[in-house]
Amino acid sequence: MSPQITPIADTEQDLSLVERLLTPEGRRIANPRLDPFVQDIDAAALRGLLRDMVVLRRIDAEGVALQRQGQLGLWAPCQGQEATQIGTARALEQRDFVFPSYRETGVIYARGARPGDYVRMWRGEEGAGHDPAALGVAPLQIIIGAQTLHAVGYAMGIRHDGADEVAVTYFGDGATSQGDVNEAMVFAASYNAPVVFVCQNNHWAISEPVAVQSQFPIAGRAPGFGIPSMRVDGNDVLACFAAMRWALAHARAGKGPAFIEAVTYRMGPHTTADDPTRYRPEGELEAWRQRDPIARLEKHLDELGERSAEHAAETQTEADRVAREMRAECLGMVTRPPLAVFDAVYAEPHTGLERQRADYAAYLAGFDEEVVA
Amino acid sequence: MSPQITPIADTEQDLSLVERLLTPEGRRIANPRLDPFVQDIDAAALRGLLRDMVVLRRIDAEGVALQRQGQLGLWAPCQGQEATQIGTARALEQRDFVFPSYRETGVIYARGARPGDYVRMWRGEEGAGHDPAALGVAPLQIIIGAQTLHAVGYAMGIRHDGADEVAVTYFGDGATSQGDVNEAMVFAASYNAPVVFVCQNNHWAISEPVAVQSQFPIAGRAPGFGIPSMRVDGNDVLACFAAMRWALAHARAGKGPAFIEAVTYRMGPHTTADDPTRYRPEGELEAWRQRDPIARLEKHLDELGERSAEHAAETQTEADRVAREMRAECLGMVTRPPLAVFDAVYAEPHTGLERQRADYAAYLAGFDEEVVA
Amino acid sequence: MTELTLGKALGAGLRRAMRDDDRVVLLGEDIGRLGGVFRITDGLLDEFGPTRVIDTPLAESGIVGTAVGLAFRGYRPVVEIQFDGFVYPAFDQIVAQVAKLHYRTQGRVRMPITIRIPWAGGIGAAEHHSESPEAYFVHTAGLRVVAVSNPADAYRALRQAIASDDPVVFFEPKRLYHHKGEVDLDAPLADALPMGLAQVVRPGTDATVISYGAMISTALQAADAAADEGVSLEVIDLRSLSPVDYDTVAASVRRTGRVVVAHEASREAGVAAEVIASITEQCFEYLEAAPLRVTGHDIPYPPAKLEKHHLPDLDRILDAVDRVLDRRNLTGAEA
Amino acid sequence: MTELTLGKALGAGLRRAMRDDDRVVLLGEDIGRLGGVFRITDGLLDEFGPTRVIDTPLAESGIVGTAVGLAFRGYRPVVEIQFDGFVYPAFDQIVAQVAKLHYRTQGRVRMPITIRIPWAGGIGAAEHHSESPEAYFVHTAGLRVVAVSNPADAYRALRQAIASDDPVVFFEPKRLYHHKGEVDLDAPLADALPMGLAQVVRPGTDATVISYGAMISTALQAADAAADEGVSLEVIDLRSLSPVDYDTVAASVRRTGRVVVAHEASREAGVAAEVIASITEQCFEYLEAAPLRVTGHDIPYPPAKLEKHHLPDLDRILDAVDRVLDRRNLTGAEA
Ligand SMILES: Cc1ncc(C[n+]2csc(CCOP(=O)(O)OP(=O)(O)O)c2C)c(N)n1
Ligand SMILES: Cc1ncc(C[n+]2csc(CCOP(=O)(O)OP(=O)(O)O)c2C)c(N)n1
Ligand SMILES: [Mg+2]
Ligand SMILES: [Mg+2]
Repeated sequence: MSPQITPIADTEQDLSLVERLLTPEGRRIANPRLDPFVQDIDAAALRGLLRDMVVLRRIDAEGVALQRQGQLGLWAPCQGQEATQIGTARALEQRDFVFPSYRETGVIYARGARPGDYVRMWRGEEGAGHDPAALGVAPLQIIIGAQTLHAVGYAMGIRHDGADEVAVTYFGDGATSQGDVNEAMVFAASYNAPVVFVCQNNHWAISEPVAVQSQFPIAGRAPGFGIPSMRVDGNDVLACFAAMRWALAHARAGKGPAFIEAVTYRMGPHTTADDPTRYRPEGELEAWRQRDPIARLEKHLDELGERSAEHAAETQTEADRVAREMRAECLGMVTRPPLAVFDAVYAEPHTGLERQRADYAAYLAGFDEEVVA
Repeated sequence: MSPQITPIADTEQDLSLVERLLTPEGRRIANPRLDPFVQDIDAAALRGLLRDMVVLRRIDAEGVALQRQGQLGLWAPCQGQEATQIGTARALEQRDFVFPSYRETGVIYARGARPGDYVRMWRGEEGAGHDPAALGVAPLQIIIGAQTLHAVGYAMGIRHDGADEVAVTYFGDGATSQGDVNEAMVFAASYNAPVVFVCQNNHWAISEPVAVQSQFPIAGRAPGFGIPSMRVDGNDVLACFAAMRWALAHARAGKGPAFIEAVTYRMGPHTTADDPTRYRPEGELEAWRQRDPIARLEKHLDELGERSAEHAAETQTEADRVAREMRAECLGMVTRPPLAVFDAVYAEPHTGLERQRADYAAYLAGFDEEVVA
Repeated sequence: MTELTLGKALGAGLRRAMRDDDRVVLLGEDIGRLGGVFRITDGLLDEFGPTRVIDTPLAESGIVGTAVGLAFRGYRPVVEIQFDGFVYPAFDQIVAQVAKLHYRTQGRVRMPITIRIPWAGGIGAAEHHSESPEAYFVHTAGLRVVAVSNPADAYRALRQAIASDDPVVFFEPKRLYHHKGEVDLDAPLADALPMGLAQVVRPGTDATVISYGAMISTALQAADAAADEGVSLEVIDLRSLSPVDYDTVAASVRRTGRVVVAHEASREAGVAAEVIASITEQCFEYLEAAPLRVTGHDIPYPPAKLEKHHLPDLDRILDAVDRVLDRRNLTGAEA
Repeated sequence: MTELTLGKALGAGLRRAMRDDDRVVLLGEDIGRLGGVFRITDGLLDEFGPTRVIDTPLAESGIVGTAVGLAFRGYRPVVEIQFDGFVYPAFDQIVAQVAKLHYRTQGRVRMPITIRIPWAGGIGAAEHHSESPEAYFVHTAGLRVVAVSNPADAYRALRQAIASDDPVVFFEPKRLYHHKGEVDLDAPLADALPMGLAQVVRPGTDATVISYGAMISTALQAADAAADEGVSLEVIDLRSLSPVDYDTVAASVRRTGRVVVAHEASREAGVAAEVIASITEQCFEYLEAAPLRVTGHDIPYPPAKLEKHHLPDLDRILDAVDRVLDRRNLTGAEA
């Protein structure tokens, strides 16, 4: 009765136990599970993915820079996770809806975020950086794992509506320990909900290596709930794209939830407030630099003879443009007036809060009078 | 990467997908996983298990009767689950510690409960029916799944102490949906804690069939967390005993947690407040009567020619004695005085509560004065 | 007018809301086939089917969390928590998500979720089946909190809660599920009193007794008893605990100058503390005596055989009334 | 005496408690190698090893639930919740288990668990990182609640909390982690003031300002500013929120007759409501004006750029002081 389980011996072996289409050297290999999903991906499409990843890395670097310069309170870098985020998010249809955690800069980029959307929340101007309806993405979620249940509920709604949509949720390796993530799998399986779970196993939850959460492949968790899963090389953008298409097709076909564990690596700190030198084993970052997802796709395009200087230049221009606009939007943001703290607590009038708002307005007005007097 | 999963098609098939030592007809069959653990079980030991189950059923019936007669507020019958509870609990060592839910009458019986222990809580006299230290059993737990984490923490303590003990936790099929139960598996696996999870899959969580929680064998859940598991026929007391010895041996050997799903059936209502005719499919109870765990062991002993009228009579006497004492203890219970509501909220003095106690004492004293006056 | 129990009135309210708006869906443990352990949803599965009356897995965080997702999708989920003491596993989803998503998104995402909680004690139940957790939710900005005390209100307020674009934690006094009252099933919601208003359920002149839920019956009995002794008590049913209708409350207090606030929940930082602090702020110079609290003690809910020594009853309310009417004893507690 | 930051004082308190009693174990996210995101447990893994300084999986209910099991086994677990806003997933284990097991077993099982919570706002943080959830725990019978405001108290009270046989929810004002003060590291615990006592941190005669945590600094600044205008404020640091030391509080109120209670947490059914309701009960005839609250608004914690309009500051405290000192404006809120 007990499913076969493959323990992770070390990160090297860990990395070989994944579905993959591009080797770290950029060579295309066959994979019977994934190949069917990338038949239509030509060189132009690959270049598109490369552009996305490069632009994303630039956005991420700009976020870090803005934080260092005191323009943002915090930033959660996704450097190293570009293939996972771009690969999976580019496989989505516009009508799908995403429930992310806080590190999914690449996902909101792929969903059409405008420059200010990246920074509005981290700067402390708003609770949500973007308009959920505009991007088809729920607000970034900070409570670990909470969003996975939202995705499942949304997917239950899709099913009730008889719609051809999928809900997708992103979360980290650490999140898999939370009750909510496990309950999400229970509900998703029970209701056969069209939801895709994307676990970005970036090997760390702040200072804790993934082994604190699980000494077994996270992808092995889902089948116990009745959810098919796939463990994919998260630094192989093509494999991530294919895996996501597999999962989406499964969900869209009415077969219920699917689970993807993308094995990747956070190359930067947890957030700009973190100091990974306190916990990262020596050499680990260096080893992962060798597996850089952007370099891998570049090598592959080189091998195909499909990487052009022109495309690189265009990409660079685009990256610079986005970064520039992002910075300009950030610096130009105007903080809402004091009484805005009372806005939108409720959708309908609340007498208690109205009284407090009036009292506070009167209090503030007192200062103006003082100044005037 | 995806473990093999066996869907449950229906309860008949469900029942064949279990480890077993005694067929429903009472025939002993070979089972390579379980056989090694019952080498020492002779006819006398089997008769002991039979006696336990018969006495337990009597205790359970007495509980129902006392509730019907208004002596208890509620009772949660375990009829049908005798083999699971007796089989697993009789495999424990005295030094082991159990974290039960609310239906484990058989477990506290096997751990040496005194007659009043069965009813003290259900009568509403005390928060806990028994002394945890005396039985090596935590208080019955009503919050579904909460106790599983307690067992894991206790097992972490065992490990820190270097002790040769095991923590055991019992919970239902419904409980497997709770975040806590899943978190318990995460912690147990991470710390390699000597804890045994015993899921009594009695097919129902109040009115919800197990399929609402999981359409896949619950035993398949644990391996995804890195915990070996076994799905056992919960109406086969010998198999339950053997499975528990397997799990305990695994934990005691320092190999960490183990998980048992015992497939059984709740023959009575969820509690005395429940009306199962509202949800139980016709014929289901009757089908399970054919699989009665007590009848099965009787048949087996018959086959061995080891069931004596004398033993039956002794057992009956014992059952009647326990039931009589239980009833007498119950009827003889004296409710604590009013001010006892303030007792033991804290271990150390709390000025706020002391003031309330004094105020309430003064208030009560006022009535005495009135009466006197 | 139809005579209904409070439980049946709630069921009728749910049925009506579901007929009126097909985005209303129910989620909870045992609410389908069984009709809920209190039978509030009895018959709704038959009428609306399993996609609108959803028996959920046994996981409260999962129930509320998926309700959030349904709300994102435009549904109006009504969640049943089986008993008061089982709401805590959902606390994070309620406090950090349900209560905050509207604010987080500045109104772009609405959370019209109703969380029904069979509530409070006095029914001889086992542990965790008699809790009064309302103060936790009153203290949580972003939620509305309602507590009903009779069938007519139950029918009206439940429909209002479901129709509200804000999340509402809706407390149903278990002890009164079988109490009967007249309900106008056809009264248009538009004509009803707003959900946030308190009600003077008995006018009086000597002191104001403020309460809610099942304790309203107790307060009314106390008022009867007091009347026999020539004391006229005004009884206010708060009905909404967030917001509290301080206009109604303060108007009464300014007339009587004497206040008792009663509830089953424990005292420290409870709803009575809130009401008294606000009354004191708003009506200080009208107060003739210190407002007093009659509440459960600051103890975990005791075993059933002892609950009567925890729950405020007629006598404890009258004792407090005596004290607010007699300045001499006012600060007896300070001794 | 040693000069330490509040953060270092807490670390020293933990180290001392772990040296004194080897049943003290720490659990939390990132508390080992990293020393916690605030570095409070820095160095403890090296000294005590991974069986006593336990980096846990990312699951707060799991952390508190396993701490309960460790307590069953005779350990004294000290749990770190990484930020105030992450305590809610553990709410059920705290409220239904930690708080109730001693009562449930009539003292046969003790829960000497300390739950440390880096706490409150004013640090420009992201959502869920600036919460003030103390009222939830104050309202929960069976828990003790402590909030510290300076390094000496932090060192003392943390050791007392760990030594207590009761569960203690221990609030650490993040905003003050880097504030320095003198700490006597060798002071025997036996000589220390009991954990439940409040402290008059500044004597005064005209009005009493009651607060706790980081707001004590603000209150003291307000007292300085008031002194410049000839107003003498008494400032009381509650230090213990459950129980509240009403002897100290009431003694002050009887002298000044005027009270302001200040905290960051939102207002409805908050700690200030409790304190004001109790003061009013206990000291009614000494009150010269309605006690006033200066609190966070009843809103979810706002985005960082707006937090200064949520957090009570010097001016808001002084404004309230003005109002309690001037009877004319007392009931302005009723308009
Ligand atoms: C409920 C909750 N507990 C704790 C935290 C603090 N915290 C923020 S991120 C993080 C680690 C998350 O790790 P993982 O899930 O692997 O995601 P990653 O950061 O690696 O993307 C922790 C512990 C939180 N945000 N929410
Ligand atoms: C947290 C929580 N939610 C809900 C309940 C109400 N409840 C009591 S028993 C039960 C069903 C439990 O089913 P299962 O786990 O299968 O155990 P069984 O009763 O079958 O032994 C429910 C929903 C509870 N006690 N605790
Ligand atoms: Mg991670
Ligand atoms: Mg069951």
